[in-house]
Amino acid sequence: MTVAAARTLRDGQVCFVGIGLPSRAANLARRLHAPELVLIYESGTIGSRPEELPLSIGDGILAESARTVVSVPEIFNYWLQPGRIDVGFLSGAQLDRFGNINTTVIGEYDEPTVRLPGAGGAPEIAAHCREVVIVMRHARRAFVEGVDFVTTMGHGSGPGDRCALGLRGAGPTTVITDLGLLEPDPETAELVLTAVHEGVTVEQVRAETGWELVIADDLAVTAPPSEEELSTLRSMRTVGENGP
Amino acid sequence: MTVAAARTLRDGQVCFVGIGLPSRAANLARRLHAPELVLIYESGTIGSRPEELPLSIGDGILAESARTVVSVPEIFNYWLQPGRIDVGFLSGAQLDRFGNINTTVIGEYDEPTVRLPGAGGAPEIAAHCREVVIVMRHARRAFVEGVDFVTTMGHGSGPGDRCALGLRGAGPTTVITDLGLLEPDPETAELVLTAVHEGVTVEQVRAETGWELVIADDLAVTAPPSEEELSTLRSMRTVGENGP
Amino acid sequence: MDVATIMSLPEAVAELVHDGDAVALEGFTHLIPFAAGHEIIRQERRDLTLVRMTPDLVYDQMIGAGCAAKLVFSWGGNPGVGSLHRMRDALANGWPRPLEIEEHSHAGMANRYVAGASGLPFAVLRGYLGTDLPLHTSTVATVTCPFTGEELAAVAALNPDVTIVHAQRADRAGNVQLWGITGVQKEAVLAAKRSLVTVEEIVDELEPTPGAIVLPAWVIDAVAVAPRGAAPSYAQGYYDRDNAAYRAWDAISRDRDRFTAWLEELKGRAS
Amino acid sequence: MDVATIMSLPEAVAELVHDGDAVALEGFTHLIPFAAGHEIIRQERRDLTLVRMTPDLVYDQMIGAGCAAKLVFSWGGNPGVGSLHRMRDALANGWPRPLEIEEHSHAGMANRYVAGASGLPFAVLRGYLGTDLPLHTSTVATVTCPFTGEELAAVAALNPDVTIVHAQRADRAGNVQLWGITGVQKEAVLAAKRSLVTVEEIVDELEPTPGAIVLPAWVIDAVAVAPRGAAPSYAQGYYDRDNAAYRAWDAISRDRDRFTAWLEELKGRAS
Repeated sequence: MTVAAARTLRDGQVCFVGIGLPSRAANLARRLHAPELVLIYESGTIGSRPEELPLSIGDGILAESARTVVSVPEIFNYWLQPGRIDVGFLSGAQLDRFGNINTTVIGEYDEPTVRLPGAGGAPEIAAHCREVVIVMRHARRAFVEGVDFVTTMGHGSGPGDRCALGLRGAGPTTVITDLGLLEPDPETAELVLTAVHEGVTVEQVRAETGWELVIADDLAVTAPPSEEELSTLRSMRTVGENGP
Repeated sequence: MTVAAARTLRDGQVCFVGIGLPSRAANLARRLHAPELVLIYESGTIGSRPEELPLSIGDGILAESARTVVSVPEIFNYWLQPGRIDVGFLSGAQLDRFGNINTTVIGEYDEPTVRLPGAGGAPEIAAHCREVVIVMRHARRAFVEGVDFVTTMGHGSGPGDRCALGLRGAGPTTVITDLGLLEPDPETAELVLTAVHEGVTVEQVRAETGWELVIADDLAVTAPPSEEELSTLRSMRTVGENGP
Repeated sequence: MDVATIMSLPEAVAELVHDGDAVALEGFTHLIPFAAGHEIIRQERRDLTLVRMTPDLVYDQMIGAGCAAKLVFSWGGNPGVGSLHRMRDALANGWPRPLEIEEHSHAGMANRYVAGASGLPFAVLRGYLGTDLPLHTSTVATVTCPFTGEELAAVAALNPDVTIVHAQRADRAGNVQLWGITGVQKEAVLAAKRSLVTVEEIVDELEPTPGAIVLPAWVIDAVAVAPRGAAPSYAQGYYDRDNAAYRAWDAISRDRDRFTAWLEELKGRAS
Repeated sequence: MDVATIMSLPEAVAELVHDGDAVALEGFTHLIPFAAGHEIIRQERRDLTLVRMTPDLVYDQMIGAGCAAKLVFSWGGNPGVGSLHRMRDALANGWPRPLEIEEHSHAGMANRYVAGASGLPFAVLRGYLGTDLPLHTSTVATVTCPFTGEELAAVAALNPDVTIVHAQRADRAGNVQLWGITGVQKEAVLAAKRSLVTVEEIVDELEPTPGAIVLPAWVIDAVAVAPRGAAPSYAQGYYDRDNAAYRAWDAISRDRDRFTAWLEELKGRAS
């Protein structure tokens, strides 16, 4: 999954990185095919090149290895908001068929079953980046028909919703999971299974997806991780041990 | 005039300094009775302690001797606008009986007799500082019944005007000229002659004032410059020769 | 101009932090003012509105200790580890007391501090579009651009009663210098009615340092020396983040008894 | 991401500055991009809207050379010396061509750049109250706070077609570093559709420097080496302000013939 996510990033892109899986994948891409990938973290670090993976989005290693560090208001107002970032790289607790993300609550807002961390930078990352890539483990309780709370809007309730709200970025263009890849259908904006990882069956993916999953006609199989990808991934150490 | 202006500043005050006479007077005060005077220039320098006088509000000597330098938007938004500055120190081309300042045009805006530099930082300095001190040479063409253009509002058209607009600072509290001191009457907000410099007559001041000047009942005579004041003033060198 | 007074941390908290205050402890992963938070726990402040973009362990601890009536925030978790269990327990079970929340996005919270620091009642941003957040907070609204007619989000200014931040150092006059990830600290201090800065050390002269910001003594009420005052978060140039402590907190905070034992131990220690 | 291309100043001006553009040359008394302004004069750009908080000698020269149709500004003078005589001549007598003006306060202009850099159509400030300025510009209006009902000033965003600034140095990848009084340069560059940075020198590595800001290569279109490119203004760490040249300009600019001779001489010199 991390390798597949890393592959979505192209060299020279500017990437606004959420913590956890996205940070791991973005840093893998930078070590492989995208050495000029510009990593921006919401703590204000621009152009970070950490030698070890950070545990939080504000680790010292991000500041020390950055091209420049700016304030938190500046990173959101001057760098994210005007639409200068190519890719926003996010994760979530729940994702629905239109790519909307929930990181706020499972259940009712006022009496939740599970209280999640909340929005952080995600709503505006998804609004303003030219495109959004989502990395999440594929599980039925996470891939739901409709999210309990829209923390971060993907394609809303279907095509045209982003446009109607004046959101300028394209929204989620790829969802990478441990089972395969989902991409929004250009007509319906609904997430469709476009590729599975080697050895994964469509039935497995369907079983872990909470909506009637549409399968692309030309369903692909992702290339297995290369030797180089795997060895680079294994060589990446997190500051501390219990990495993102 | 410079000495009298310097005397209005108290030690430990925070002073937003306009260029020219105000800068000269503020730097004199800092060398005399107010060593802890904090000088802020609109170029973004906070706590400048220049050894020589700057020619412009953005001379290198202001940055190099400053406690910190911030951006121009920051100096206006974070430092001036919230009302944290004690004294705004301004000058002008025209001043009227209510302390309104004109630095824009003499004559009509669209076809002026004289085009002046414009507003700069003055409108917001006068709006937000706790009080405003004005230093100007006393001349009939400058001290007018009504200014041709309100670049910077003093007391508007009389008492209550600042309050009605929501301006939180007290506005002009002292006008220092080469002839004496004017202060707003607490009742009428009109500038009244409260002191003359040694050897200056009320008639002289009236002759150089374009409105029916009210003279304070307890008209004072300012103390003449002391030896120390004069020698310090003479010792202040401007970067270059043709100082502000 | 009132310049910062250098005093002890217990004195500073006693003087500046009152029951019922809106208190912001800021520091974005870096320079989190833990020592000050612990002193507030020791002095048993109550009914605080705790304001912070990223309630971290320090707010989990203060909530668990019963200091807070309300939390204003945008991301509440143990970064890289998991949840804040004391916060969850307060929300779900009202233990040790009920906790009200006011929830924003980071962009919204950052701009609320910017408005507060700028003496404005609100800030404008492109935010919250299509999300459910505005349904649950009254401090998000809309404004219309008078030039283009476009509708944008507005957020209400934040002006805490007191803001507390931690910095690397101060000089003897109380001027403060911090560098590295400086987050929203300048805005949080300038937005506050009162402010306290804890520092690693007091030095004769603040050497200019790349990336450093300076807060002049005349915008700060008190400076208190608190060496390692940001631990287990970090202070760039002084000490690293104690990631093990962040992970260990998960187990302590999951269990009320273990937390209570931790709390008693904290209260027994002097500041 | 398109990163900055390092090219010659004549190439950069030819490629980035077009007749009719809104052009901002920024630099608040420090780092004023004179060399770039002179190259625009040499390439005889016409009908420009010149945007700048403090039209200094550089705009007096460009206006006198006939480059400008309009000036957007907040303080137009020769600092510490007097008036801008070419600007006055254009306004009063339409020489060498009429000049339209749009006039603001510094706070207003600074916030217009902030809005432009932030991708917002307007900015909010407490400004212009009681002044005659709003009577003469359509880019000042009011907005009402949705939380308090208070009325505040709004200014329209500035998004120049091209912004040009001068900096101390760039690295070979086109990342730019400047320090000292940094004015409104970051905002002006980020607000612009295109941008050009002239630099004193290109270095292998941008050494971190106290007070420095960095503009990454991917927000800049072109970097051009222009040693002493800010003279007669100054570049901190490189050379001082040439106050004599500022004073000398007063006499040159007062007289059309002397100015014309100056202009011919400038055009004869290569960039």
